[in-house]
Amino acid sequence: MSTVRNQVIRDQDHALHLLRQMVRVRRLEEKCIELYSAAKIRGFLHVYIGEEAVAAGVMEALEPDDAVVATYREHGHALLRGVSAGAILAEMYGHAEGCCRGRGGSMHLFDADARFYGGNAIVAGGLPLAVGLALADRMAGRRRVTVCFFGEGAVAEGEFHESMNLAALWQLPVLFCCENNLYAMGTALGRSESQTDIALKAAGYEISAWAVDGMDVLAVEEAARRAVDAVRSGGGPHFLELRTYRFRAHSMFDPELYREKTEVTRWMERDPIALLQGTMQAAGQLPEDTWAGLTADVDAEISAAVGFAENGTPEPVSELLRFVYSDPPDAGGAANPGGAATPGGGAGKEGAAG
Amino acid sequence: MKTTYREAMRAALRDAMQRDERVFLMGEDVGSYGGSFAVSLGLLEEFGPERIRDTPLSESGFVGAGIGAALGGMRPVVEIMTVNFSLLALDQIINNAATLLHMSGGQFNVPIVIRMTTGAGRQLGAQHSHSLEGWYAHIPGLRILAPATLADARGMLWTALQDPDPVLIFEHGSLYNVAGELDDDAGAVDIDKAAVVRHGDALTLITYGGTLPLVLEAADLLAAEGIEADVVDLRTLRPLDGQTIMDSVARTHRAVVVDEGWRSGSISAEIAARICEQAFFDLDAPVERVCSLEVPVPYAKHLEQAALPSVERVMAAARRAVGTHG
Amino acid sequence: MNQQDARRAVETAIGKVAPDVEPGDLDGAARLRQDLELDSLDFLRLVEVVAESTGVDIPEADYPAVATVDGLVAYVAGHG
Amino acid sequence: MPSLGADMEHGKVVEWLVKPGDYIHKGDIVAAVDTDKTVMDIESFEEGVVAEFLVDLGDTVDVGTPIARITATPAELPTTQPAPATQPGAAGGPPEPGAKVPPPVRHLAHTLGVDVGHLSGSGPHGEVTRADVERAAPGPGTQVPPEQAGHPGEQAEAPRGPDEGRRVRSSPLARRLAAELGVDLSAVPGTGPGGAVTEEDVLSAVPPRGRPAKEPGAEKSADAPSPESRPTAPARATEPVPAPAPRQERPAAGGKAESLRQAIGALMSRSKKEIPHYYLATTLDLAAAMAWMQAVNQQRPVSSRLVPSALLLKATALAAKEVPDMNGFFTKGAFQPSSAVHLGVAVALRHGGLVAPALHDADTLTLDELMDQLRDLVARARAGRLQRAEMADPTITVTNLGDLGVESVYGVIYPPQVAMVGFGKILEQPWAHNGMLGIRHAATATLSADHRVSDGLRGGRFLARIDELLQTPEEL
Repeated sequence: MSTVRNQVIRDQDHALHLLRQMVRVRRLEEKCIELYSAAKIRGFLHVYIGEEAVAAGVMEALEPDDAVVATYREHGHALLRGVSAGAILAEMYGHAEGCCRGRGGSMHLFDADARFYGGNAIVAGGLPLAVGLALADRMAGRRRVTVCFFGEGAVAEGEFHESMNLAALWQLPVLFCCENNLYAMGTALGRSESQTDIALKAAGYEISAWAVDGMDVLAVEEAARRAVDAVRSGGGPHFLELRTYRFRAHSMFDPELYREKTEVTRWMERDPIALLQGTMQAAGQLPEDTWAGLTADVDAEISAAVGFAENGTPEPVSELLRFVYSDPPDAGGAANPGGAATPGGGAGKEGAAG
Repeated sequence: MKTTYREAMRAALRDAMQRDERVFLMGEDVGSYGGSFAVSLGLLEEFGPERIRDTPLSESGFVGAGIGAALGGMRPVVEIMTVNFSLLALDQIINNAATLLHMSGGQFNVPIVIRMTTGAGRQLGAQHSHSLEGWYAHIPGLRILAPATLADARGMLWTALQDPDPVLIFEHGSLYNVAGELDDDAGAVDIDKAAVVRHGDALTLITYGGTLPLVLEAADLLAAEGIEADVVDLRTLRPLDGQTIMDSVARTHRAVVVDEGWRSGSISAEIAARICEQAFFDLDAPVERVCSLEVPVPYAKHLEQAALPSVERVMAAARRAVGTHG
Repeated sequence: MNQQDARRAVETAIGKVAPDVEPGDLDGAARLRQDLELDSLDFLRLVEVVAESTGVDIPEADYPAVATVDGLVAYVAGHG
Repeated sequence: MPSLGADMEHGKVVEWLVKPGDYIHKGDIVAAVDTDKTVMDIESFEEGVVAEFLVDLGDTVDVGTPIARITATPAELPTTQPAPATQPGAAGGPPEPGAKVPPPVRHLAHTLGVDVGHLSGSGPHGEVTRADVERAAPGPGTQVPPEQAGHPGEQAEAPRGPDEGRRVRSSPLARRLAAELGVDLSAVPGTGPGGAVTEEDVLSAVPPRGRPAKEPGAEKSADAPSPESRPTAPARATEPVPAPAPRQERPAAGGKAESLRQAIGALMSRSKKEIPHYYLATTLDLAAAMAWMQAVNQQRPVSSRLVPSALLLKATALAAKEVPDMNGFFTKGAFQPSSAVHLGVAVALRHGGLVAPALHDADTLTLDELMDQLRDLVARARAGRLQRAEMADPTITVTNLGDLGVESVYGVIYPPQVAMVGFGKILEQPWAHNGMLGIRHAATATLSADHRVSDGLRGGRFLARIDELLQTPEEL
C-alpha cells in the first residue's frame, strides 16, 4: 500500500482528525447504499465514496461563517460542514426531522446555521449563486469566503463561463473547487471537453488556479488553505482542480458500462483513507487500538443517525403548502402572505393546487 | 405633478436606493448606457458603479448572482432587458429563486426583485415581442406583477422589495412613454389586489399591463352604444385576486378577458377556468377571450396589429357576450 | 308515515349498510342481527341511516322492538 | 431483492456469484439481478455463511423478497424448511388482497371507468391485463373521448350548433332563474347564442306579477344566492356516506377470497403447531358498564352513540398495558414486549374471510376516538383498503363474536403475537349478590395465551383486570 509523500506529519492529532472525518463520510455513504437497497431511501442517490479527501481537506481551511455551495453529491460536504448525520439520513427518509423537513432529499441538503447553501441538482446551477453570495460579501465589506464545489461536467455548461467571468471581472471572494472525477455521469472527460486540463481553463479568466492530487487529503488541505487565505485577503477568486475518482456508480441505478473495472481497482489502490492510514502507520502515529476506537466511534455515530431517521415522523400533509412563500411575520402557520388565501389560489375557497 | 411611466419607475428606483443601502440595481447597460429603455438614466452618476452595476451579457450568470446576493443579505433589483432574454435565465428563476425556500424546508428565502420589459406592438419582430408573464404566473414561489398605471409604476417596487420572496415586475414596452398626473407624494402601493378602474353593469372587461389603455378605449366606445362595462385591472397575475373578479362577474353575468399572450395555456385561460368554477351560476353567456393570434409576432405593422388584441376585437367580443340585442 | 313509505325507507337503509342483501327478496321476518349478519357497528349504522332518511330516532331501549325487518318497518311507520 | 431504483418494483436473479456454504463479507457481490432496465451486480449487507437460495434463477420476485438465507456461523447449515410467511399480507407472504395492476392498465381502467380493485387478473401472478380491463368496461357505447387538440391557429372554436330535441340550451343563470321562478325552460323562446335561453328570455316569460323588481343601476339580483354561498361547483349532493364497496357475488372458485382463505389457514395451522396455547375464561359483570353507556347514549345523537365493544376494547387495551406478558411478539425464540398497545380487531369480511387490522395505541384513545377509528377501520377492512402498517403490527388481538349470539369463543393466537382475547354475547344473567338474586348484564371473556411467555397466574390477572376496569366505565 503506497503511502502519501513520506513527509512526517507535523501534528498527529490533526492527522487523526482528518482520518476520522473521511471515515465518517465513507461509513455514512455505505449506510446510504444499504438503506437505499432496503427501499428506505428513494429517488436519486449519488455517493461520494473515493472523493472524501476533497471535502475533508477543503473544509479544514474554512471559517465558521464562510459559505459553501455544493452539488447533488453533497452528503460528505454537508456532514463535514456540520450538518448532523441524523438530520441528513432523516432528510433522505423524507421525515420532518430531516435538515429540510423532508422537502429536499438527498440532492437538496441545506443548513442555514452552517451557511451550507446546499445540494444543487442542476449541473453548474450553483455557480452563479456562489458568485452572488461573494458579491454580497464584497458589497457589504465582509471578510468572508464562499466555496463552490462542482464536477468537471459543469465546466461544459454556459453558467461556468458566465460565473468565472463575473467573479474575475468583479474580483469576488469565491473559491471554485472543481472535483474532477473523470466522468460526467457516463461521459468521460475526454469525450466532453476539447481542453481537458481544467486548471488551464481558469487561466483564461485571469484566475489563479492549481491542480491538486484529490486523493491526498494533506495536499488538498494545504492547497485549500493557501487559496482560501488569498481569497480572504482580497486576492480575488481562486480555482482548485482536485483530481479525484469515485469508486461507486454515478448513482444507484448505473450499471457502469462506460468504464473498465480494472480502472476502478487501479484507482482504489489510492483510496484516500488507506493512503493516510499508511502514512500515519509508517510514522508510528496510528496504533491499532486508536484505529479500532476511531471506527467504533464512527459506527456508533452512524447507527445512532439511522435510529434517529427510523424514528422520524412524516411531515404532516397539512404543512405541504408551507414555505412556498415565507410565513407572514405575524402569523406562525399561515401558508403565505397577501390577501388571497393561497397565491394563484384565487378566492380562498380552494388551495393553490385546487 | 405631470410625469411618465418611465420617470415614475425611475423615481421608484431612486427612492428605494435612498431608503435602503442593501438595494442595488444590476443588469445589462443599466449604468453608463442609462438603461436600454432609459429607466435608470442618471442613476449611475447619483449612486455609483457598485450599486448601479452593468453586467456582461450573461443572463443566467447575473440573475443567479442576484439570487445569491439576496441569499447573502442584499436586496437586489435585477433588470433583464426584456422577457425575451429571460428565457436564458429560466433555470435560475424557476429552479433556484422560486424553489430554494421550499427545498430548504423554510431556511433560505430569496428577497429579490426582477424587472423585465414585455409585450409587442413596436415592430421588433418575433424574438423581441414576446408576452410571457402568463408563463411565470404558473410557478408557485414567485409573485408576478404587471403595473399598468403611473401610480403602480411608482408604487409597486418598494412593496415588492419588502417581500421576503422573489417578485417579478413586467413593464409593457408601449407604456414607458405614457404621460399623466401623479400625486407629488405618491408612494408604495399594495400588490395583492386587482382594481376596478371603470364601473358598469353590462359586462366585465378583465385585463392587465399593456392592454389596459386599449380596453379602456373600447369601454368608452361601447358606452356610446349603451353598453356600460366594468373594467378590472388585475395588477397582480400571481396571486390572482379572484374575489374582485368574481364580485364583478356576479354583478354583470358576462366576462371578456383581454390578454396579449397567446390563447392556448395563457393567463386568460386560467382566469376563464376560475370564472367557470366559481361563478358558473352567474354566467349568462360563455366567457370570451381576446388574445394574440397564435403566430410568431410578424414585423410588418399591419400584420402585427392584426395579430394583437385590438379595440375592435374587444368590442366585438363584448357585443357577443352581451348578446345581439345589446 | 304510511307502511309503504316506511318499508321502502328501511329497504334502502339496509341496502346501504349491507349492499350484498337483495332488497327485493327481503323476508320480513328476517332477524337483522343474526340472519342479515349485521354486527353492532352495522346495526348502529342502520339506525343512523334510518334516522337521517326518515327522522325517526330509535333509542337503545327500543332496539329489541326492531330486531326484525318487519319490526323495524312497523316502528318507523308508527313513529314517522 | 434490493431496491435499485425508485421505479423498480421487481427483479430476477440471473446469476449467483456465490454458492451455499460460502462465507461472505459485507459489500461482497453475491448475484447479478436483471431489472426492467438493465442487469446490475448486487452486494450483501450481511456477513456469514450462505445457507441456501430462496429463489431460483429466472424467478421474477417483488423488491424486498428474501432471495437467500445467511446464517451467522458455518455450523448452522440448512436443517429447517424455507422461511414461512410471517403475517398475512406481509411482504413476501401470500399475495396481498387486490391483484397487481401495472400503471398503463390502471390508466386505461381509469379512462374506461372500470374499478380495478375488484378485478381478478388473468396475467402472471394474478396481474390485471389490458384485456381484463376491456372485458370489464361498461357497454360498447362508451368509447374514449378523442383528445380535443386545439386546432393550431384556430382562433376561436365556433360554438357547437344547437343540438335538436332532448336538451334545452340555456345559460346557467337562466336555468337557475327558471328553477326559482317555476318557469318551464322548454316553453321559453331563446334569443341567446345558438338560440340559448338567456336571463332576459326567462324574465320576459314570467307573468308580470311573478317578476322580481329589476332596480336600475348596480342591482345585486335579489334572487341570486348571496355571493358568499356561491357554490363553487354546480350544487352537488353532499358527499354520500361511503357505503361499503360494492360486493362481488360469492366467488365460485379461486379469486381473492380463496387466496385469503388459504393465507388464514396456513397462519392458523402454524400457530397451532408452534404456540403452546393455554385457555382461561371468566364472566364479566357489565352492569355498571351497560348502565353508564345507555345513560351516555341517551344524550347523544345517533351518530356519536357508543357500542359495548368499544368499552370492551378499551378495557382490554388498558389491561394489556398493565400486563406486558400479553402484549408483544414472540420471534427468533424470544419474547419482545411492546411498549405500545396496537389492538388487533378481528373483522369478519362480508363474503367470508377474516382480517385483524390494528387500532394503533388503543390504550391512549378516548372512547369517542376509539369508536371513530373502529368504524373507519372496519369499513376500510371490508373495502379491502387497509394500509400495510395496520395489517402488520397488532401487538394483541381481540375477537368479538357476541353479535352473532356466540357465548364464548376461544381464539387461535395470531403469530407472532402472544395472546388473543375473545368476547361472547352480552346476556342478562341471573346473579347472586350478597345473598340477593338479581338479573344483570354479563358476558364471557376468554383468553388464549402463549405458555412460552406467560402462565395461568398472569393470564388470570389480565382477565380480572379487564373486569375491574369495566366496573368504572366513566374512567375508560
